[in-house]
Amino acid sequence: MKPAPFEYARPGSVTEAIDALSEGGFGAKLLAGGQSLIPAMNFRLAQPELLIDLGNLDELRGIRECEHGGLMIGAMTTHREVERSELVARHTPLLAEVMPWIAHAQIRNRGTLGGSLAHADPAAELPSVMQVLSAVLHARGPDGERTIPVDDFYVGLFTTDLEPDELLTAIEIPPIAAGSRCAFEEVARRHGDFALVGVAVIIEPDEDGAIKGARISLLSVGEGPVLAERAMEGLVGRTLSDEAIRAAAREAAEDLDPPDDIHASPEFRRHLAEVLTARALQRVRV
Amino acid sequence: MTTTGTIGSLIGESAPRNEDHRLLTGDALFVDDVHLDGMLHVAFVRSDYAHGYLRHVDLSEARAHLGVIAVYAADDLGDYWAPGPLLVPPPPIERCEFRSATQVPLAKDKVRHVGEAIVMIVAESRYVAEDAAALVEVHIDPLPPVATTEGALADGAARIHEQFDSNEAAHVVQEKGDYEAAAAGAAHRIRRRFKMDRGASAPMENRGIVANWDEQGGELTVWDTTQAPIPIRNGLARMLGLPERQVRVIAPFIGGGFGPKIMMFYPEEVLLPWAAMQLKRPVKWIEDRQESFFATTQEREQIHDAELAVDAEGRILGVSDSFLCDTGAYNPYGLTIPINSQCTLLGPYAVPNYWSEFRLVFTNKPTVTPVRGAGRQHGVFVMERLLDLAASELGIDRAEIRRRNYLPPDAFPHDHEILYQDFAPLVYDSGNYEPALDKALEMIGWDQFKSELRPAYEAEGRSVGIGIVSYVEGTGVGPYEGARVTIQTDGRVCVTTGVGTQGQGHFTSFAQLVAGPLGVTAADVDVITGDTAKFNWGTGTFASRGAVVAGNACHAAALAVREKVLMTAAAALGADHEELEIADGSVHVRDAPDRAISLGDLASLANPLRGAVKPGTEPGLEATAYFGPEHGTTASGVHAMVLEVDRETATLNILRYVVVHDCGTVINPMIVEGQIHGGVAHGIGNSFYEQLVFDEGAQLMNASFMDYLLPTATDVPHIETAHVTTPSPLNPLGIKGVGEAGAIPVAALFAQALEDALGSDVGEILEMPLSPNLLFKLLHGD
Amino acid sequence: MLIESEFLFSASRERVYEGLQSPEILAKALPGTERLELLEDGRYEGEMVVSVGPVTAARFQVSVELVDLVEPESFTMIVGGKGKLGFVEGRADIRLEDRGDECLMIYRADLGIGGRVASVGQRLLDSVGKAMSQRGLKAVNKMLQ
Amino acid sequence: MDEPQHVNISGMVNGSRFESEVEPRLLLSDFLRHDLQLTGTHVGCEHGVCGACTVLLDGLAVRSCLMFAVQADGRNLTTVEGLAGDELHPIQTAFHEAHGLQCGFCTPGILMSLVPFLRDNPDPDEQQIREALSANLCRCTGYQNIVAAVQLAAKKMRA
Repeated sequence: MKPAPFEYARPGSVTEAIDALSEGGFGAKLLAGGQSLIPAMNFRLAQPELLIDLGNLDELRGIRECEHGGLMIGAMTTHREVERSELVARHTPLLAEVMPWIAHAQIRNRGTLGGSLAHADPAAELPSVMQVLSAVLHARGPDGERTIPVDDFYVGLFTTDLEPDELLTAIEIPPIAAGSRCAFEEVARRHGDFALVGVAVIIEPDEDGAIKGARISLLSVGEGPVLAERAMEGLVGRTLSDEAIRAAAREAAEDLDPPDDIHASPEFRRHLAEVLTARALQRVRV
Repeated sequence: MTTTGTIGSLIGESAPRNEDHRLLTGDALFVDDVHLDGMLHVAFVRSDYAHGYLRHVDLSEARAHLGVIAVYAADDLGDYWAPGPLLVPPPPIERCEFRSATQVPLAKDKVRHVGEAIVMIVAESRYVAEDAAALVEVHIDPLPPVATTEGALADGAARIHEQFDSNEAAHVVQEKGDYEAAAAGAAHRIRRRFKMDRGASAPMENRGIVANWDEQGGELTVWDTTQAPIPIRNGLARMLGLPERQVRVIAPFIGGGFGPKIMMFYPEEVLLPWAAMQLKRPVKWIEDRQESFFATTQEREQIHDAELAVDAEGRILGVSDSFLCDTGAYNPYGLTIPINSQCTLLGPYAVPNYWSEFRLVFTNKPTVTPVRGAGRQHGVFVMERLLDLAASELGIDRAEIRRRNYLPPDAFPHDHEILYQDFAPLVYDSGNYEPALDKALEMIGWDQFKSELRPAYEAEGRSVGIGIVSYVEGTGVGPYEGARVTIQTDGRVCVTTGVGTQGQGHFTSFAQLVAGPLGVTAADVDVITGDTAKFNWGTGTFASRGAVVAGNACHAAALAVREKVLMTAAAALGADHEELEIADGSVHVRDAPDRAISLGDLASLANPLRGAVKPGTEPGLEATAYFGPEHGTTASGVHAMVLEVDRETATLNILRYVVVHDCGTVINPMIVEGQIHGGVAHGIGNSFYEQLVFDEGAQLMNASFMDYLLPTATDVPHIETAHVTTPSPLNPLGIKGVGEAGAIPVAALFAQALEDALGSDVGEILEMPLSPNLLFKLLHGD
Repeated sequence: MLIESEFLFSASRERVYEGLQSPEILAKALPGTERLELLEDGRYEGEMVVSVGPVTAARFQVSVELVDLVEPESFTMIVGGKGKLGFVEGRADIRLEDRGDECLMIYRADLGIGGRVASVGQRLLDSVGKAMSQRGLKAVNKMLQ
Repeated sequence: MDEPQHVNISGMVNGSRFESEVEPRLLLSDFLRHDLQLTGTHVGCEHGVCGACTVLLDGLAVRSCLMFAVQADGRNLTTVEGLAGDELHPIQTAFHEAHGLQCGFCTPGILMSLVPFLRDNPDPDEQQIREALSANLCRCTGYQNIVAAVQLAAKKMRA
């Protein structure tokens, strides 16, 4: 279990990184935290010809408040930094809540927010969290900067809207409407394992408790994070009665076509999706 | 041998371990830590196919690859290529048909399981060796694989070993009394089919071998992660045509064994020493985790069709069991596992009539050899489940039905009239089961759970269940072990023995056994194990036997040295043998502490450099002793558990776990409890987390720690332990084995507690391991 | 591994059927196929590179055979792929039905997968199988326009 | 095949400086064990699950099998060999006293995981300890005496 040979580059700037990426073409791969890539390389499932180590790009690190509110998090910010950020805890408690669910501390010490989001593992927690937070992803390529709303970012299994020569630079999390409530639920085989199913939920109730907006995203049930659109729409205008919660959970589960694996059948995943969606909605009930 | 004075003893003390310091600081030597100048590194090309004809391998590209020193396929081994030995021939059972097919160094004409080694590559680094492995072209014509135990005997199943007319490796019947006659008059006959699937031993350290050939000295040195260095040494000497004394096998610190590290000879064990001699350079192979899922032996797949006959009071009239046992692609271990299952099924119970028949079958899966428990858990699972079902049919309390069937304390020695895996009759040496049951019931709060807790949980809508099971474990089997005890001139004591250690604390428990009689502390005793240059005789560490067999040898050798000490001291102090006492590292005359001499000085006196000694005097304060029991000892125990199920998510939480255990005399309670904790954790793994999942192509679907789930600290509960002590009459110290005990009854307990938690609306649990996925099916139907 | 799914082509059944007999279009159905040639014996042989998420550049020698041809209703693909990371062997039963002037493909692929991809990639096999077949058929559909 | 690329790296390990020329693909775990001969760091799975290879990188616990040696360039590493001074570290002592190890293979990784854990959580409860330990696999102990050892170590370090 030793990785195959590769050429190694450690650019000193994002521009250099993008140049290397465009030159490397199909055989080039970006190394962020490496906590998903390196295992794949040790198994020799991944055999990039050129590995571009983003470890020196401090310009991609850090968490700051945006002038219009909301947060801007550098793509190379580690899970640990996010987990411990007082800013994150204040602005987006959901993001803080989900961090301990991601693998283990030793992995979170290396793993990066951008790496996880760009890797687009269907069982990863962060894509679903970003989806309910309506995050905006900032990417840079040879033709400069562009922003991608999260709903356009995930286009398939391990596939994002990023061009082969683009790299993710930052994640922008828009301000969350006052009074919004959020929750994250997950079932995994063991503490820190890939989720069998997980769900992230945000609801925005008005002053008398009726729901103005709801976002529900499920993970490990499809090709990427899955927005439960029918359930979300169904909740708008209603209060979170037991009945409303049951209906939303049922709709969320019905609309899934979950994958099969040795740990969970599609039926089991659909069942868990309903249970966890209901539990999450119970928790955000005012 | 008469001994005098009161013999001190450290037996029963939780002495902290002598081996810890090296392990805690990173100084302990493991096989992969061996670095030799000019050392080469080995990787293997392994089969992607479970079954097929090996037509052709193209090695040209690999051989041409920069940094590659040598590439070998089966044909390159010449006459050295030979199937491994049949390690355990079948015991002399009357009705026993047996066919042996053992593993080969490198696949020649056929591949018989995924991961079977086909080509060995030797290169300057493991990285390069793996690069070259990817350059080897292997051409295999696939054959239909035998992927299941039942499929092995199905009509038209492909024959894995074509010299045989079927995939049946053995057919064995053992019988006691007349089951059919007894069952005819039974009030209840409970018949079910039980299944247990495969698991991996998964020690944290994978296997590894370093071999070094000293051309000048004509000496071969092999560092091997084996549980049996001496038999490996003997076998290698034979295979390589070397004198045994010119082959040194060192099993240094071993990162866990759990059974498969006693398997011999693994292909790599045969090939590395040969390659070192061919190339005249040291070679190293360290199994990686992915390889370990194919190249290291596995266990546990069995299917039982069993029936229990009881009278109206739930007393056992007899048991009938017919089972299939999977041995994988080869069967070097003979019948050890199925005979363990067959014998352990009887448990602590009086079973007047027993019919037991099994078929061992070849499949296209990795070879099966014992893994912690070695078939015992299957027997316990079948018997305990049958008793649970009988209890519910009869409306008897689950603890009560066990109590009613226990062998009484005066029934020992108890002969079950069948043969055990050690070729000796299955005779229980001693036992006293009810006190253990009572203790466990009290600790788990059996009655209180039923009267108060259960209703309370139900009121909260929680699904919580309780379970209790009994088991016996045949341990401490022969043939023998030996030990040499030496007092050095610095007063320290040195013990050398043949059994290696994989974490069982031998450095400490053996030290305790020796320190007592010699009046020193365990910390004054250096134990040396696992090096054939240090001790020449022995078998290995397996079958929960180390403490029993080697432990008694250590103690006997210490007593012999004690006699020499007293004789030498008597002469030195001009005192009478009977007046002497040994304490605190010296010998003194009773009531005259100033008339004393240290053990170190006595050691010098016993090995004079000049002058005369009495004719016939043996030099030094040293003695060697051997111990071989007449047959195995019988440990026993009761486990109880309280388990909560989250019906919505099909996940579990173990709220309480209680173990009451009887392993005879306990040398070091701390170490014994540690062994039990580890065993229970392993059992929990085999009950809910660990399953090797093969598809219909006999392809393993979870050959990584991502998908093969070892229990973690959040999955294993706090385990409450207590001891009952029924010494064994079969050895002077009264010790029984403990290494595997923790793992044996867990699956049966798990099933019982789970059924209890889920209540009648869910089907019976007759299969292990479970998983949330299976639990979901159980709860919601397929 | 079993993949059962459907795909709606915006082309006639005849067009789809005959299209899938041609190496160029058949190649599209197998994403990552770099070349696919029709041999005399009616089999197709070529090379494909599978690249999904962590698995990059998994190169397979592929062979495809179309049997039980019932024009323009159904046929069976016998597929084989072999590479450093393992192998794929199996069959895909394909049925074509008219849906107005469009064509619905109902397919059921039963694939045996071996080697490293199977033993460490199991979590993703099902998703990858589904995704690749749909991706391939989309590409075919585009070709047929 | 032409000569593979090599990269010069340097940094600190257990308080002393290292300089080396490595192939980019060399895993940090192999670099420590075989190039620097710091064999106390063990390798159990090489895919980041078992935790046996855990070391400290600038004071944080990381899987050394999920890093390339080149990524440690200019960084400060601590392995189990660097844990004890003249005397054993209190965590090591606690493991000895509480029988927190059996075969000892997983132990160095567990010790290195615990150093930052106890630094950040001087008085952890059992659940916190078990969750922290769930990042390291142990086949021998059933974790019970490891949990006890952590509680003992925390007590020693608070005193």
